[in-house]
Amino acid sequence: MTAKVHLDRAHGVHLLREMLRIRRFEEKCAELYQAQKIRGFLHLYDGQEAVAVGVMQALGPQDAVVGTYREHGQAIARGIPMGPLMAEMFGKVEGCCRGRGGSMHIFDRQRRFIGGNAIVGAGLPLALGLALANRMQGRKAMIACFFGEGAADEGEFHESMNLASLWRLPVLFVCENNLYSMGTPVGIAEAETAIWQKAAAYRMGGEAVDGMDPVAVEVAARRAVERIREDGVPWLLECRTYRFRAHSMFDAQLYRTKEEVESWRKRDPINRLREWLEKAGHLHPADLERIEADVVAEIAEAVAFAEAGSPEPVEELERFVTMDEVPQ
Amino acid sequence: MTAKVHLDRAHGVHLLREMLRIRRFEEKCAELYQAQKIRGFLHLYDGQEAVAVGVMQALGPQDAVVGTYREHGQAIARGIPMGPLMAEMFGKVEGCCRGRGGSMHIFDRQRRFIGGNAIVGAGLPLALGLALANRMQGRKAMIACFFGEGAADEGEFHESMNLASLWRLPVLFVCENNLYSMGTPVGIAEAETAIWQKAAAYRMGGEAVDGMDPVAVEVAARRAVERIREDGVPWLLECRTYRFRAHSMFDAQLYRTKEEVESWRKRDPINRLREWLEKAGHLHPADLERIEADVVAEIAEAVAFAEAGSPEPVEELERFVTMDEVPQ
Amino acid sequence: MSGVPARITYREACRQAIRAAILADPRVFLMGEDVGRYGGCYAVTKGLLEELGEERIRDTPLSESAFVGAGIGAAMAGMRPIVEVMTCNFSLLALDQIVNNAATIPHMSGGQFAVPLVLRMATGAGRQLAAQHSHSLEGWFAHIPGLRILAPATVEDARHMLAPALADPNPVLIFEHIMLYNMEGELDPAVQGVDIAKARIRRPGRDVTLITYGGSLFKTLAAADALAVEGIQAEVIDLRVLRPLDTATIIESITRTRRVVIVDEGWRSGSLSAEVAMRIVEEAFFELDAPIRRVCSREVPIPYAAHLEQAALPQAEAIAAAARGLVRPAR
Amino acid sequence: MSGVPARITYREACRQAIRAAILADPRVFLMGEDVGRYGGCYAVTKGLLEELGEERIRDTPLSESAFVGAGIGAAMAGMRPIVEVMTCNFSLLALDQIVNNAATIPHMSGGQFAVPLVLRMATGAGRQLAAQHSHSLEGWFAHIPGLRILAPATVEDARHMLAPALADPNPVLIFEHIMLYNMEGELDPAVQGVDIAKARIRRPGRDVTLITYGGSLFKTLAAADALAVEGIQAEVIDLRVLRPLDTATIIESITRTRRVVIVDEGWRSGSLSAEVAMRIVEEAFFELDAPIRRVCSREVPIPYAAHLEQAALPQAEAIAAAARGLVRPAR
Ligand SMILES: Cc1ncc(C[n+]2csc(CCOP(=O)(O)OP(=O)(O)O)c2C)c(N)n1
Ligand SMILES: Cc1ncc(C[n+]2csc(CCOP(=O)(O)OP(=O)(O)O)c2C)c(N)n1
Ligand SMILES: [Mg+2]
Ligand SMILES: [Mg+2]
Repeated sequence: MTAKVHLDRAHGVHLLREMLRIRRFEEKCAELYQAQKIRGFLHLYDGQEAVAVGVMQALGPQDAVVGTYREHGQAIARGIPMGPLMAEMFGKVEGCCRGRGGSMHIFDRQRRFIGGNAIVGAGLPLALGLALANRMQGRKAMIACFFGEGAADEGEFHESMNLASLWRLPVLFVCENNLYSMGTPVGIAEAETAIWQKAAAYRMGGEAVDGMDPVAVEVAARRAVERIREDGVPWLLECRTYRFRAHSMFDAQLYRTKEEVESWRKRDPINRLREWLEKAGHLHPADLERIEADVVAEIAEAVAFAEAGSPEPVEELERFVTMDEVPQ
Repeated sequence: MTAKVHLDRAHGVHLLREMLRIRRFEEKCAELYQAQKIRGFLHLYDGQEAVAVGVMQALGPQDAVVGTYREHGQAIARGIPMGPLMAEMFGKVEGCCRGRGGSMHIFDRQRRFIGGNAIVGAGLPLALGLALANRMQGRKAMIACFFGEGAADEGEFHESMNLASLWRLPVLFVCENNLYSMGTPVGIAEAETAIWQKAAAYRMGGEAVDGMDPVAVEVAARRAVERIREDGVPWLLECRTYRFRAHSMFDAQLYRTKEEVESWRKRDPINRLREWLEKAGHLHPADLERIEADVVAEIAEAVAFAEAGSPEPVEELERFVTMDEVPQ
Repeated sequence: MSGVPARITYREACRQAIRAAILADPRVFLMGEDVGRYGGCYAVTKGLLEELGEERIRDTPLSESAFVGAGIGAAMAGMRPIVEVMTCNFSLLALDQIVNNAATIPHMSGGQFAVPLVLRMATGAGRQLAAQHSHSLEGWFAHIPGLRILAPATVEDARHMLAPALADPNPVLIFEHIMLYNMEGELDPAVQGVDIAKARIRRPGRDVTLITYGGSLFKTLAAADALAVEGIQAEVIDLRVLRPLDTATIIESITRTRRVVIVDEGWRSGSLSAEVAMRIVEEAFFELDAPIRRVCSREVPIPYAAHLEQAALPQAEAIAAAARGLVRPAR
Repeated sequence: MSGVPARITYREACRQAIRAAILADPRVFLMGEDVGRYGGCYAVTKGLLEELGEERIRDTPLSESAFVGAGIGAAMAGMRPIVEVMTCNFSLLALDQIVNNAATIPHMSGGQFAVPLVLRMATGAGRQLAAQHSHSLEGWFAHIPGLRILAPATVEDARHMLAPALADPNPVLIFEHIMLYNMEGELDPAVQGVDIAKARIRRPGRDVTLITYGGSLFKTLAAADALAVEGIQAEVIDLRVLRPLDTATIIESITRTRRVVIVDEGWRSGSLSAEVAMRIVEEAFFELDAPIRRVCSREVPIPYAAHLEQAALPQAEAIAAAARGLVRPAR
């Protein structure tokens, strides 16, 4: 663990609990996918929990988050309640998007979670605009914009990094480098595989951090956010991480070995933090049991909420294709 | 002048003549535009001649060139005869593209001049494919791909640089940095204004060169081409240059001062090379007169050719919308 | 504002509209390529940077996808951006943002977010700008649910469509035809606004309905003049709004004239003209006394040479001939 | 090759087509996102990298514009690339290259260059992939001059359309509907090729013509089955080629049945169905005994929830109802 931060018991346990909430939630999602309660594309965050949990510690409620299609972790860490999240994946009207978006399109206006976006890279320009609006309206808030290392191949990455730096937009770009875009290793897709180094081409600051360590991520994110709030300039934070599971539920994982996955599992952010807390005397078996039980209960409640939900009436299919007014 | 190259009389005079051919040709174009013989958008190369002329010295007939919409200079330096070029701008069927493309769309299959492209940045992906085809078909040729510094803002620049480096495609990327994209100064459009430095983000080599000096450009281009031919990897050459005239014929040039233009005119590549040749005793007044007379005659012939040309029959309007066969 | 009708250009009308919108609402700003220092590709925004400053008039890099996407984001966060994509030819580079973000987010988010964005762009051919700079894509964009598509053809619409477009909670695309910028027209100071919902009958008639929009309006009116000389009274409808289509105005006219020609600068196959025709077939088939005719662009990349370019575009003569063929069939 | 018809999936037919094309011609190669190591987003190209190697099966970065443009360049320089854009939803990022380069260069260069490129992409909805992953853009692309647009609906077309597409000197876009990949069908070894010019009558009938293509073919055939039970003999036309449209086959059918329903998964307004209808109106207006009907997608971003998604798409019942309404009108 990073030495720099004073990791007290409460905070350490909080981080662990947050990661566990994501992990267990998604385990349940995978189960429910097999049971065909959840359909469509489902991209699990399994292994990457430290990134979302670490980054979110640095944000305030006034800030906003732009997510990817692998965003359950981002959404839960941001505080979106599991009930509406699960109901969304069940396609129920009680879902946070009325069941219209599903797993890839989580939006939560209240918590300033501006999507879930299923087009790789397409969230970056949105983040610019959100940040610009903050600046023009005199709000001191900033935007955390998540994307995979695959998104760095896209032209929109380049255009967005340049514009953000040029216009000094308060955006924290969080690249979750999990080494693969679907089945393509980063070295097959990018000439420069150290994503954070691309920041220099835009005179932007950036750094890479161990994305399997929530404390390291938190420290780096806090440092970046401080800088962004002070100087009003963007920052690129590359979090080196790994997804333990398949890209989506339709992936035979022909492109990597079981050994590779196993070796990364040894760095499981949850286990590492748990062990550290245990060693430091911050976590006793009973604590962990209680946390696990809480999480199981929370998820059970979310599933029950989703199950009890109802389908949106078909008559409402065309509602919101165009809006009658701008929601405030 | 750069000391590195042995600039003998013949070569020096050749460079001068090539630049003069471009300069005088375009002066005539401007005149013919006023006379409404040429219409549409007309982007003059005035001031940038050293770039095209310098780069072309390094290419062989087996190589190919991808141009911009400011490509008269690139086309003439590549050896496209002035007659069909002028006829193209007159909209005559004797034009190199039957009068269909006009100033912005010069193509010449025989000389491997693969367009004239009026979408900023859109030529870069084409260059990748041309280079890939060469490699896959075992041809040792390379591609010189021209673009303005404004094109470096576009996502296609990023995607193309990455792919070229990743796949080791033999492309010489020639950025003509003339400090403006239309009326937008480079510092208003790019966070990093040293374009060549962006190459590092793709683990590609690159350098900047004085684009007002044909010899410096030639030396740099030769060096780059040698490297590309040997290692089969791309290279980014930024040529720092300036356009003396307006962006197009519809530009009041509100965005820069007369003084700025004047100060750059002092670095006119033609004058500088002429003075150097004169000082070195390589060029006598009579020589220059003869060259100028030759050029005037060549242009007069081109104009006469264009004037004498005929419009493409309207019945042929739909010819080549789809091709009946692949030209060999 | 004086009470005397002013004679101004379409360009000036666009400029006044932008200026007024920015002065009226602190949430409104303009961004796009060369809208500031250069004064706008077609000189529409000349002087606005000097008057309104860099915060409200923003020159962007050549990054169509990023600044259109930024406009969407800013709109979601409470601003009212006017984003200029210099010409519709370059909008292809921003299409993902327009189709996959602007047009889907309100519905997909279950109504949590609106995208009150205005996208302006020049469209059309006629200046010998050749294949890559002469597209007419407004009809194509009209296929996308969630967007409103406007085609101001008159100085009045150029002046007044922007305000209701900005007031619309949805993304609105405004297509300005490049051949109209220099056109002069009267601006009646009594008219303080226009709707962005309805088509307008620009010339009444009883023998045949000519339906068009944007740059083709004046060619169509010229055709109607020519037809009048021959004793054929053509009614001319200016669609104005290409999505959602004002089918009612069309059908009402057709039930009177029973004959219709649709004029559209888009390439014939799959152009908006087909949709207009199909609406008529669906809703007023038995009112028709003759097949529907259309006059569109030829299906070619628009060539540079003037005579070929003109041959590729709809012309008044062809419009008149099509109408004549319906009213006085040869057989 | 045995003489016995093989029963294979549409996916396998696509795979065989690609494999055969690459083995047959050294100029052919495949590139796209995850076509190699991953085996293709819909598993179409599984095993091809191992068999054919990295030169011929190229995994690309997520750079749609660059690798589609590279395909265009390679085609101009003598190769015959098959470029896979994983799904048509992402083709919006490459649209500039397709429309402004691939579709214009042959004409604009005065015939100096051809672009013998094949672009494959998945299309359509039905798998609950929500708004950004459920577009049907084939009809939209059919607006662009210079392109040929194919929509293989059968295993035979999936297997055999690729070869003539590669032999075509022009850019050909092939749209494979995501709901078809798992479908099984007979592949008759006696059939060694298909044309990419003509529509096909998949079921003859005399009372009404149902026109469709791609993923909607089987819904339409199901509707025809249902109608047959009621004594209505519907003829079903599979367009197969969306550009250029085979109008002759359509008109010939209509002159016999005098009634027509068009089924199209595109959003209703401005969908290909409108163009097909307009062709009929232009060429066979007086042959029609009833208005033309169409069954299209509802004009909404396709929602995730299964019941809403299905409500948004054309269904066999609605198709049958539309046909019934024409043959046995209520009035
Ligand atoms: C523009 C675009 N191209 C392709 C896809 C298909 N696709 C979905 S996820 C994905 C991989 C993205 O990789 P990365 O950005 O590294 O994110 P990760 O999945 O690793 O979290 C691809 C290619 C897409 N959704 N959007
Ligand atoms: C994609 C695109 N956006 C905008 C334009 C309009 N435009 C034409 S030239 C130009 C400036 C390009 O600047 P640069 O690349 O530096 O080339 P230069 O004109 O200086 O030679 C612009 C914005 C275009 N042609 N294509
Ligand atoms: Mg990844
Ligand atoms: Mg420039």
